Parts: sequence; C-alpha cells; structure tokens
Amino acid sequence: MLKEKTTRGRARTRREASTGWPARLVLRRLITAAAILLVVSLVVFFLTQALPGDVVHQILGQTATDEQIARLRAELGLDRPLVAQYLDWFSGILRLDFGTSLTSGTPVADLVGDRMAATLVLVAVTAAILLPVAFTLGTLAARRPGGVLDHLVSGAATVLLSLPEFVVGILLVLLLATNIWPVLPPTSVVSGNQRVWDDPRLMVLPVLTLVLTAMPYLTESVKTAVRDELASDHIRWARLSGIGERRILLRHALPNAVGPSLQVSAMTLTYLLGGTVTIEVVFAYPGLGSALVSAVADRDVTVVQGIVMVVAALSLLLYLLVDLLGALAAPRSKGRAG
Amino acid sequence: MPGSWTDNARRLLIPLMVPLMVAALASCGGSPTESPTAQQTPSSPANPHQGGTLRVGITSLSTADALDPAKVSTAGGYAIAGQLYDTLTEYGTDGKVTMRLAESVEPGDTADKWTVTLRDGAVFSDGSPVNAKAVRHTFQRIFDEKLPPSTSMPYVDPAAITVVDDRTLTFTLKEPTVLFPEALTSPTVSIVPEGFTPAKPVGSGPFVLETNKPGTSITFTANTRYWGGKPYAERLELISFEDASAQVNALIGGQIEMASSIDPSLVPVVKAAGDKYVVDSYATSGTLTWQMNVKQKPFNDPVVRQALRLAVNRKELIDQAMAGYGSVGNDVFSPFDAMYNKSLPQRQADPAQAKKLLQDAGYTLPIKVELTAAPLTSYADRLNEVFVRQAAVAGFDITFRSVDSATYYGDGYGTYPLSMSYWGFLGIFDQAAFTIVKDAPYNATKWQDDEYDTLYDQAVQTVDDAKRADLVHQMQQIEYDRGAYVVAVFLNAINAYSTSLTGYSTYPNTDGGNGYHFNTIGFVS
Amino acid sequence: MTPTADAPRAEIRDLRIVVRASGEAVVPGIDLTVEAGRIVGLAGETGSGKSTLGLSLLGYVAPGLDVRAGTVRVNGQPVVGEGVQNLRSVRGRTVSYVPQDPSSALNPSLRVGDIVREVMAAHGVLDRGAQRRRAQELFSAVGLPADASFHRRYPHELSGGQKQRVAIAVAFALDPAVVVMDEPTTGLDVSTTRKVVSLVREMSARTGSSVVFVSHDLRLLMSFADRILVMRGGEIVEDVPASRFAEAATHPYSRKLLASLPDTTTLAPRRYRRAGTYALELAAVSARYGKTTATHAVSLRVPTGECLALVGESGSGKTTLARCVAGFHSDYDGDVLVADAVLPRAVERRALAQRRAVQYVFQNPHASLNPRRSVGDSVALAAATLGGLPRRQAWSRAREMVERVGLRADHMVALPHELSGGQCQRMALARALAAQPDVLVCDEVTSSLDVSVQAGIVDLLQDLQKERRLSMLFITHDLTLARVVAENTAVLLDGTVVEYGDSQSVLQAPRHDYTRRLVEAAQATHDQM
Amino acid sequence: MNAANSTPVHDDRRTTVVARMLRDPRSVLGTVAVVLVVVPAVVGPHLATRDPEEFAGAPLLGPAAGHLLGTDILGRDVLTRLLAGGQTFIIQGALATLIGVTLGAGVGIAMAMLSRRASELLLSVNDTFIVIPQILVSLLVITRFGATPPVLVAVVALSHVAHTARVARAATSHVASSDYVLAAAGIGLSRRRIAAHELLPNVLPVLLVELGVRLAASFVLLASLNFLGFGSSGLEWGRMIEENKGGLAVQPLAVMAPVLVMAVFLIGMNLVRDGASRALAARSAR
Repeated sequence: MLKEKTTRGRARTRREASTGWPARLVLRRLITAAAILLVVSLVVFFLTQALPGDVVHQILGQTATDEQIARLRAELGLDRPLVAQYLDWFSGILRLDFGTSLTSGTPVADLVGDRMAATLVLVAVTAAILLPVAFTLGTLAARRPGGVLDHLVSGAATVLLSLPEFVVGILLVLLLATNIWPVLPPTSVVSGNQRVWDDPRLMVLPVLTLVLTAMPYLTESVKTAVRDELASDHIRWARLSGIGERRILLRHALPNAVGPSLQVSAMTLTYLLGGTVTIEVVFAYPGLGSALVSAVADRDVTVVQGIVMVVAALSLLLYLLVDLLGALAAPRSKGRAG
Repeated sequence: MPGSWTDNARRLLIPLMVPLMVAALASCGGSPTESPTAQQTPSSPANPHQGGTLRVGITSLSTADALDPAKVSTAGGYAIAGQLYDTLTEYGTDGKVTMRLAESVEPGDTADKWTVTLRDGAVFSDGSPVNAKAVRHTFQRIFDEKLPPSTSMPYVDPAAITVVDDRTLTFTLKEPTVLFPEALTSPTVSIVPEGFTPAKPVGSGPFVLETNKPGTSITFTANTRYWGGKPYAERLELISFEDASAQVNALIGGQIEMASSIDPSLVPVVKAAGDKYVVDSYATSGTLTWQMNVKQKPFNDPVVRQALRLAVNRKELIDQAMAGYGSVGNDVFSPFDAMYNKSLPQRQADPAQAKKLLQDAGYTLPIKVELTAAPLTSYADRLNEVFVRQAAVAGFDITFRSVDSATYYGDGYGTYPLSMSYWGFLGIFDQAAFTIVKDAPYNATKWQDDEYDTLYDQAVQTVDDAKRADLVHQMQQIEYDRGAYVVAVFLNAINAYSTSLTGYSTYPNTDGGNGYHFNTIGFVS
Repeated sequence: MTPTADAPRAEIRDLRIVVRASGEAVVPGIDLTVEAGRIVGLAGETGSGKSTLGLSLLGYVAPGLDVRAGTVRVNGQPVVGEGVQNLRSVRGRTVSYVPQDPSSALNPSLRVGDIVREVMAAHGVLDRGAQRRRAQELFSAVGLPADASFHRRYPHELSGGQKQRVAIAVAFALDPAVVVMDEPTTGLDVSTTRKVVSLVREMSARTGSSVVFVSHDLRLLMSFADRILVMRGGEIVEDVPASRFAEAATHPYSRKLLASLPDTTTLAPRRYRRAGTYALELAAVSARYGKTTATHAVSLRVPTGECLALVGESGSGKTTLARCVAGFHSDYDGDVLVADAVLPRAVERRALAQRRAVQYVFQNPHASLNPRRSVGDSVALAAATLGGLPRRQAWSRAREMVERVGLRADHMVALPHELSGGQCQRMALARALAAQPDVLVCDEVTSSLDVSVQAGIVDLLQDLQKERRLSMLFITHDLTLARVVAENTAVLLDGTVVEYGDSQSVLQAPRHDYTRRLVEAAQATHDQM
Repeated sequence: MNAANSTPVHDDRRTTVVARMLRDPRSVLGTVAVVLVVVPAVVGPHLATRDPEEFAGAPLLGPAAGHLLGTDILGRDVLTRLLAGGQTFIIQGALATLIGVTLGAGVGIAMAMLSRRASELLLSVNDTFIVIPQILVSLLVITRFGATPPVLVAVVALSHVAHTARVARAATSHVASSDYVLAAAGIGLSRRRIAAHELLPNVLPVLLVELGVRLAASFVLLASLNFLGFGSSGLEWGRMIEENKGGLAVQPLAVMAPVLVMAVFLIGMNLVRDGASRALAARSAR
C-alpha cells in the first residue's frame, strides 16, 4: 500500500536523504554490531563460568592438592570476583588485547592467530568455489522450472542435505585419499612453520567437503530467488520488449535475486566460520572450530572468549558486507534497509 | 567417543607416574616370566639409517602441554619432555628401572641415604655439561619455586643434597624410601641446567626444539651432542590428531610415518591398507579400571563388590570392546612386576553366582548404580558399555554417565559411587602407594584395610626378595578377595608404523608409542 | 511485402487460442486489422479475452494457453502462425508493449534512463551516446524531466504517473509500427489518466505508430480512441468508430456497458441528515510518515447519515486520512472523533465498540480478504467479534449480510481467489456491514473494478446508506463519482484541503485552480461521449 | 449484476490438500519412502529376534548369515541395531525440529508484529544468537546439563530458532502489511488471534520449506554432536554412525546403513513437504 503514496515530493526527500546512505547505514550497523558483541561476550563468559569444573581442575587433574589448586587459581587471577575478571578481560579487548590462554600462558592472539588464518583461508576458498558454482547452478536450474537440471539440483540437494558433513568427509577420504583412488592427502596436517595453504593439495578435501555440504541449501535458495524473479512482471515486459534471454538473466533478473541469495550466502559462511568443527576433526585441519571445542573442554575461558569474539565480529562484518552488496545490486532495498 | 578433547582426561593421568615411594633396587633383573598376552612385536629387521624427518601422529597434544618439565601434567607434555630432556633413571624395554643420566643410584647403609653417580660426557644442548651442580639445581629449583614435583616427593630435602664432585652427589632423604630410583624416572624431575627458563628449553634430551604450535604440532631437530648418540632421524615432528581415524588415515596417506597408540578397532583398517604398514602391539601394565566407592551405597558392602567382579566377563571385554588387543586382568595391578602374584586363580565370569550372592545378602534386584566416567581413551566408552551390559546379567542396573574430564574432576569428584580410571605403568608398590594404602592420595575407591596396610609397611622395609615377595603376594590376595578395584583388562600399546621405519621396541611400563623413545627409530635405507 | 503508409500495420486472421489443458477456447476465432496511425480501443470486462488478443500482436500467449489456428502479422511480418522467425527482433522494435502496472513492470534495480536504453541496446540501435540523447528526447516527449539527474533515478523514486510515462517512452523508443497498451491507466487518478491518454495520442501522431489500447474504461476509450472494439467471451461483438459509439453501438452488451456508466447529469444528493450531529469528525489531523508530513491539519466533518467524498490525486493524502480514521495509521497529531468522542489513535488501542463504529472497505478486494479463509468465515468473524454473537448467530448474520450485498449464501464457502473482484468487494462490504458500523470508510472501493461492476457497487452503497442511515467517508479520485454519492466533497491537494463544501457547488463553481483542473479533466472525458 | 450471479469455482476447494497430494506421484513416492523407514523403525524393535546389545560375533565383520548387515564395532548385529535405533533418532530429530521451528516462527512473527523499536531490539537479540557459533552453544549446554535426550532435543531445537525467526520475520512482514491483516484488526481481532489466524496460515508455506530444511539439519546436528562426543549414550542412528565410522574402510555397512536409511527418510519427507507446498499453493492459486 505504501508505495502508492510515493508522491513526487516524497520521492525527492527520500532520494536526498538517501545520498548519504552507505555511510549512515554502515555507522548504524557498526553501533549495533558493537552492542551485539558486548552481549555475546557477556553471554559466553557467564555460560562458560556455569560449566562444572574449572580450568584449574583441568590442568591439575586428580593429582591436585588443595594448596596447588589455590596457588594456580591465584596465579591465573581466578580467585577474584567474576565481574572483576570479566571487566579485566573486557578492558583488554578494548585495547585489542585478548589476554593470555589460561592453560598455556601464551597470548590468545598467538594461539588463535594461526588457526584463525587457517579457518579464514578455508572459508574463503570454499566461498570462492561455492558461491560461483551455487549461483550458476541455481540460476541455470531456475531458467527451466521442472527441467532436468532443476530436478537434478533438487535431488542432489536433498541427498547431500541429509548427509552429515563428517560422513561426506570420511567418504571422500576413502574415495580419494586412502582406499579407492588415493590421489590426495587424507588429512591437512602441516609440519613446523608451514601453513596449510602452502600446499594447496592439503585443502582440497576439506574444501570439497564443505562445498558439497553447503551447496544444496545455497543452490536451492538461488534457484528459488531467480525463479521468482524470472516470473516477475518486469521480466515479462523485458521479454516483450525483445531483450535477449542472456541479457534478461544477467542484467534484469540476477541483480534482484542477488539480495536474498546473498543473505543465505552470509548465513552459510557464518555457519562455516564457527561450525566447521567436525570437518576440522576429520581432516585434522588446524582451524578455529576444534580449538574452540578444546578450549571449552579445558575451560580455557579467555581462549573461548577470544575465538567467539573473532567469529562473531567476522560474522557481523559479513552480514554488513552482504547488506551493502545487496543494496548496491538492488537499490530498492536501501529504502527498506532503514 | 573420539578425539582428544576427550583424551584430556587421559593426559592428566600421567602425573600418576610420578613415582615417589620405596623401591626394591634388587628387583632390577628379570622380566615377567609370563606375558599376559602373546607378544606380536616384529623385531626390527634392518639397521636404521641416519637422516630424514620422522613424523609421529599422536592424539594427545593440547595447549596445556608445558615446556617446563617440572610443570608437565599432560600426556603431550610427557611426550615433549621425553625429547627435550632426560631423567636420571627410566623404565626400560623390560619394564624395569634402568639408568639414563645416572650411571648408578646406590643406597647407603639405610634407604634414606642415596649416592647418585652421573654418566660421563653428557651435555646439555647448549654445550654445558650435565654435572652434579645441575642435578642439585634441578631439585632446588623445584622446591624453591614449589613446582608440582615438590609435593609428590615430600621425602626429598633440597638442603640435604651434597655435591661430592662433578659427577657425584648425595641425597639425604627425610625418610627411608627404597623406591627413590623409580621416582627419578618421572619426566617432571628431568635434569635442567642452571639458569633454565621454559622460554628457552635447554635440556640434555635426544632432540632440541625447533617450533612449537601448542595443541597442534611440535617440531624438533636431532641433538648432535646427545650422550646416547645422535638420533637416527634428523628431524622429529609430533602432530596432534583430534580423531583416531584421522591419525590412521594420515599414516595410510603417507603424511606421518608412525601412528602412536592407535585405537584397536582401527588395526584392521591399517592392515587392509596394504603391506606398507606394520602394526606393532605389545602388552602393557596400563589398565582402564573401574573404581567402586566403598563410602557410597551399594559398594560399602563387600558382597556387592565381589558380585560386580564376578559379573565381568574379561575375555568378552577384550574381544568385543578392544578387538582382542588386550590381556585379562585379575583385579590386581602391575602384571610386569616381578612379585606379581601369579598363584591367584583367574577370576571367571559367573553372573549366576553373582546374582545369588546378592540375593542371599538380601538385595532386591536390580541394584541401581550410576557409573561416571570421562572418555579416557577412544575406546573407554565401549568398554563401559560392554561392562554395563555384563553387569546387567548379574542384577546390576548401571546408568552410564559420560562426562568431560573437567566435569569429572570438578566438584563431584570423589563422590561417584562407580567410576573409571586410567592407571598402570607402575610397580606394585607405586600403585599401592598411590591408590590403595591408607591415605593414598588418589584412592577413588576410599577403600582402606588395616591388614593390607600393615603388610605394605612391612614389605616396604623388607630387603630380602623372597620375604618381600611373600608379603606382596599376601597384599594382592587381600586386594583379590575384598578390594574395590575391578581390574579386568590390561591394555596393549598398539602403534602403527610405515615399513620405512625400523628400530622400535617394547616399553611395557611406559605410556605412548614406543615409550616416546623416538631417537632409536630411524628410516630403513 | 513492403508496408506502405496505408497498408494495415497489424493483421489478425482467424486467430484461435485455447486453454491447453481443457481445449476450451479463450479466443475462438478472430479477425482484426489495425490501420496505420490509428488508436484502437479494446474494451470488455476481465476475462473477455481483450488482453489475450492484445498480447497476441507480440506473438505472446500466456502460459497454459495455445494458439490453435490463425496468423498474426505486424508490418507484414508474421508473429504468430506460419513463418515466425525471430520474435525477439520484432518485439520492442516493430511492436511494443505498455504493461498494466508500471510499478511492478519497471525493473527496480535499473535506473530509469537505463530502462529506456535497454530496449535500444537489445536491438543494437545507436551507440551509447546516441542512445542517451534519444532517451533524453523521449523523456521530454512524454513530459518527464529531461535532466541527467532524472535518468539516474530508480523506479521507486517516481510517482505512478511518471512510471507510466517511462513505460510509454520505452514503448515508443524505436518508432514501432504498433504499440499494445494493456490497461495502462488502471490505478492512476483521473487527471493523470487524462494526461497519459493525451500523451498516447500525441506520441501516436508524432511517430505514426498504431496503438491498440486495452481498457475496461469505456468512457476513457470514447474520449480519445479512433475506433472501439468491444469484446465478450473472446469474440469481438462491436467494432465502431469511437466518436459514434454512443449511438452506433448495437450489441446488447455494448448497450449495457453504456447504461452502466454513472449518469453525471442526475445530481440529486439525498439528505438524511439529523441536524447538528456529526458521525465523524476530523480535527486538525496532521498525519506523518517518519519525518514527512502527509496531511496538514485537516479538519472535516461527516454529518450523521450523510456521505463526504474525499477527492484527490494519488499521493494527496486521502488514503492516509482514511487510515487515520480507521486506526490503521496512528502516527498523527489532532483528533478523530466518532459520535463526539475522541478515538485512540491505533486500532489496537480502541475498544471493541469503537472498532465496531468505524468500518473500512479497501481498494483491492482480493487483498483485503484472508486468502486462506473462506469469505463467509471472514464475514462471520466480524459478526462474532464485533457483534459479540455466538458462532451460529454470527453465521446467520453473515448470511443475511451476504444476501443483502447481492450474493448468494453458497458464495460464502469460497476462498477469495475463487470469486471475481466485484464479488469480493461485495463480501468485503458484507464484512463491514456485519459489524453494524456507524461510519463506513470506503477507500477507492470501485477503482480496481470493471466499469459495469463499479456501477453495481455504487448503487449498492447508495441503497445501504439510505436504508441503514450509514454515515460514509468516500475516498475517490473520480469527481464524477463524488458527485453521485456524496452530499459534501472535500478536495485534497498535497495533504491540504483546498476545497470543501456542498458537492454540487464544488463541482459547478470550483474556487481552487486544482479543483478546476480536475473538473475540466472529468468534463473533457465526458464531452467526448 | 452478472458478477454476483456467476457461481464460484468450487472444484479446487472441495478436494482437500491430502487428496491433491495423493494424486501427485512425487508426494506418493515420498510417502512410500517415509513409510518404508518409519514402519520398520516403529515395528522393528518388536519384531527383532535378538537384543540389539547382544554380541553376534567379532567386531566389524562383513555381512553373513547370522548378521545380514555385518557386525558393528563391538560385534553387535547391525541390522538389529538399525531397526532398534530409528525410533529414538527420528523422534528426537522431529521433536527438536518442531519445537525449534515453532519457537522460531513465534519469535519471527512477533518481531514482524511488534513496534519498530521493539522489533529491532528483538532482531538484534536474535542476531546475537546467529553470530555465536552454534556448536559452542550446543557444547556449553550439553556440558552443563549432560547429554540426556531432553537436553539434546533442546539444544538442537535452540539451534534452529534464530534462523527460523529471521525467515519467519521476513515472510510475516510481507503478510503483515496486507490489507486483510488490517481488516482483521478493524473487525476487532486481538493481536494473538491475528497472529494465529491471519498471519500464520499465510506464512505456513514458507515455514513448511523451512521445516524440511531444518529436519535435515536436526538429523545432521544430532549425528555431528555424537561425532564430537556429545551425543546421547542410547542406541540411535546418529550414535551408530559415530561409533562405527572408524571401521568404514573394513565394514562400511555399519556406517552406511544408518546413513542411507536416514537419507531415504529425509528425501521422503522432503518430497512429501514439496507435495504439501504444491497442494497448498494450488489451493490458494488464482
């Protein structure tokens, strides 16, 4: 209903107001993001504190004497009130100091830095393959609803969607690394100071697994978005104006379909950022997810916090980026973004 | 249960190997006359060559692995310390105490005076000599800084360590302890030079540190000055695997040459992968033992404890949960100890008898119990499952609660009526001192028996082998009759190697692949 | 065949279009010739096949339909039937199309300048610079701002009329032989409609293009087309020059259409007023959208039992005012009073009795009924919640209302999509009546309906008003209609009341320029008849 | 008054959604697949001749007479366990999905209905849950409360809420601005009734799609939690996959049997869901 009320006058004010939109949008989103990060840190800190046992028990185990426990507690500063511990940690964060790992005593940044890089590379390479392939497949399938490709995509999506990532990973290892046709390294272990991306072969299987497991949902989403767009009035009009199919797809349909699909992409990549644990375990991939799980098991609160903050910040950044991209691709969304 | 965050619990058991009690020096000779299981160690056919990078997959590295040997409390830390540092004594390939940096560790007239003579020519990786001063410094540092070994070696008086000459020093202990040489096998009392700092980990071990990525991997280069001769491998990498399957896959994929302590169920996987790999399995004194808490119902009643021991089918546990890789236990520890009581009749599963015992004692069956355990090894859960099932036949309704290790050792620790522990790699006295005698620090069963304690006190002072053996047999008879541990199985060390390696051996009283002795392993030319 | 100036621009021969699934004929067999430079009006109600026929000129049939026989040629080139070559090169260039709803037909992510250039680029006409100049020319030709900043705007930044002008610019961009316009003025207000049709005339004259103008608005066609065809059931039942339509149309259906046009000569507002009381009062209502003010301190009164018409272009704020009354728009200053009591702003805050007092009928009848609820259920729901009736009585009240609005009880089990627009609007009315309101707010209730259906609804409203002494706020852009139904009329321009008074005098002696223009526009249409 | 006299088209409405689905081969195929999995899962435990915990031979044996699908890592019969382990797994997964999607839909619809300020606040809270790694929340909750079936169901349900809420919010906003929702307020319906009777039915098709995706996600998450050592200790397919994954190279059936059955079930469910969507769409199509 609202769109009918767009008078010339209102259109102009809206347009003028919108000239500064990226900066304003970004600023607003950054403020919200900061608030979200604050809440995330609080939630995670106190949730971790609520776990049974603590890092001191974990370090000293059953051989601990009360004196040792007390001493280690004091050494790690765990004898202070929770709020003080949190504030201490938080003031560090404001100076971009993530603190030191309670178990190893090394700075969290050092401990997590390499793993973060490894995860980022994994997600980035996955995205670099996943996004173009999913968008291409989804778009092609959308061109002929009910066509062969459409059914193939849906079918493959359902099958892959129902396979846990680790099963896909293990099957790929059997197939391509150990038993059937061993052409690839079965795990992503690296030696010494080598980085996992120094030998691209090491990344093939994890990336392939992630691409295969993330593909179905994204492809389906792209397919739906493009299909809906292709059925729209303006596409029909473009066809009736003699505009070629290729041009209709690329210039008329895709930009409008990109927005919603990007949202799904961001969702997928966010999931990969913090959720590749099983893959990391299957391939012994030195990433953030397994470090996170270990840190939870060790009750290494500073490491848990550090990883979660990094993942959350990256996710928020990703969503911001996606919203900006979406707004650029389909300008109407900026009207809705506010 | 996969992986090694679950193994976190396991690595915590290593400090239990910190030996402290009295030892029988004289018992150094001889190996167990009867191995609990047939050994299938292929002997190393060819001589190792110098050079190459040896990559070892282990499932236990963690960020808590300390580089300071005195702070080592994790399996990964233990593995690392074994490369960087050296101890005065160690458990050898036969499971008995042998000398390392020490040439000899001799008691004086009484067991409270000990003379340690150092090996000639041992140096630290920075070139400084391993001398009496360094040894004294090592102990003084531990006690000055109140490092963990100080509490586990309360009988050591740091002020009463005298440097006699460059290679000789004497210890005057606060109380007589004939197990002193055994205590010195602990990596936490590795010898470090004066001015040692973990930031620059200088030791006299076979390797020196190259790079360390905590919890991920650690790389070493051969120590050319190592007293035992330069290690065969030029470089050594320890690579962490969260998942037992990934570790084996890495071996099959040629990414590591050795998979240390693999899961028994993965043996067929290695074997199916072809003849480029060997699986080396040998019996050890390590065990996953169930602990019945006698302060809690229903195990305050010896009849119930006896019934549960009778309920267990040990052979079936090994066949089903450990793919046959293990040896049957008889509810007493330390099968590699020369004084192990072999005359005790092997307890056989008899659930009917167990049930009858319980019913005769007036119990209404089933008896409900909760079993609390952390996944100590990749197959601990499996053992527990089979155990629960076996116990059910005898009238126990056991609920198995699997928790992570931090939870396990948290507030509830000590209150679990039934729990599981990873023990072993110790002699009978060590084990008793840790877990059985009165005031034993790590006795999760809370079991205490005056007769047993008297026997222990006598035995620990008895110099005569035969007499002491008799006392030990009586101790084990008591454990067998009314103890609170269910020692049903002993674990095999199962290591998988590429056939390109040679030089591995057995270390039945030491955890880890090849007892973490990687300097003796090298590539076949 | 070389088309000459006199040769027919489009020829349809024996065209037969059927529903693929059932074989039922949508267009059973039609012949049509469109001469050069002529404007052919295609009239008929929804479902009469007029759009299908129009689109066939572009070689397009809707999914599910099949061309079974016949040929369609444009400029001699076949687009349907034997010898169809590349439709793409014909579409947009030889024959072009103006869609019904420009707001959904303009690609939201393209700038309007690009939208015009796209069609040139698609046919490889002109280089980029020349395209830009041509776009500028076209924009000024259709009366849009020709400055560069306008080219950079996006469709959502334009008004409905502007959007339609953009669509027309696109259609005439390549001087096509034939332009098919599919109800291009639906949803536009009367003055905009007026402007659009004169633009079409002008463009047709300028380019020599023939225009096929599909519309259900017979009066509009009579005002500017050269020739009017009336379709019914897929057949052309009437084909006469527009100027003589009123006299020459012979088909009974044509006569019926003519008869249902509101008779603007009979202006007899009926008065049922009880002196001194107002059913509805707006006191200095200033409605806002965020920081934008939509209406400026509007004060209006509806005497009990009378009808007030609120007239204005789209965007003038009339719907916003109506929504303030109903409580659907709560961001306003000032007061809305019913029976002298101030209503809470948001409908959620209003007591049931207050909600009952004001009922609202929406412009789009299909959108105002829950698509997943039977229409009868919707009516009964109103009776139940506002009338406080138990289920059984609610249903009988609903049935009574449904029958009163001219539908049968068996319509009640239908879902909205199963009813026609007019039927739905009657149901919506029935729902409003079931609440037994004091004030009925009618928001452009006839504007999306076919003309013959419109008349029925208007009659019904008048009857209801008489019979139930309903007070009404009647929103419309159609002055003629205002004159028929309302005693008083208020004219709204940019959120301000510029004229307010007796309908008769407002129309006969408009004081404000704007009102005068509106009256002239309506008059012009009327005069064409 | 021709419009008023024409009879509404009734044939579409009289046929129920179910009847329409029965005429759709894909829905029928899906139903068959689901039945093929669910019936044995329900009936299986009662038909089985042996205790699923009983040992049938050495660990990881291939198929043979005594054990048609071979033995698992402990030497138990895979077929018996497959039959016994479906019920719990399917119930847990389905329950978690239903709870999660219902909660998410509730939150999403609430977000779309609340005032802008409240809605934005809720959206931020919701986003907070989206950016915290899902696996972390699961681990924290399971570590705190133990891997009991109710906790697992709660954890898996929780993992769906934020995303479903986003989806539901988008769909609802679309519907909430429609005239018939205003009309419902106008005839005096309460917010709750508007949510339940006006919004929900019209958001349902979107939620149905979400339900299908989330069901698969539930199963995958349940299996993954098992893989990470945080699964339940009871017998169910997820645990079977985890227990036996090490032996995949020598006894693939122990892993692939539950995986395949799970896949067949999900594919079936998806076909049914697609069919339901089509049937609903046909019902309200013009």
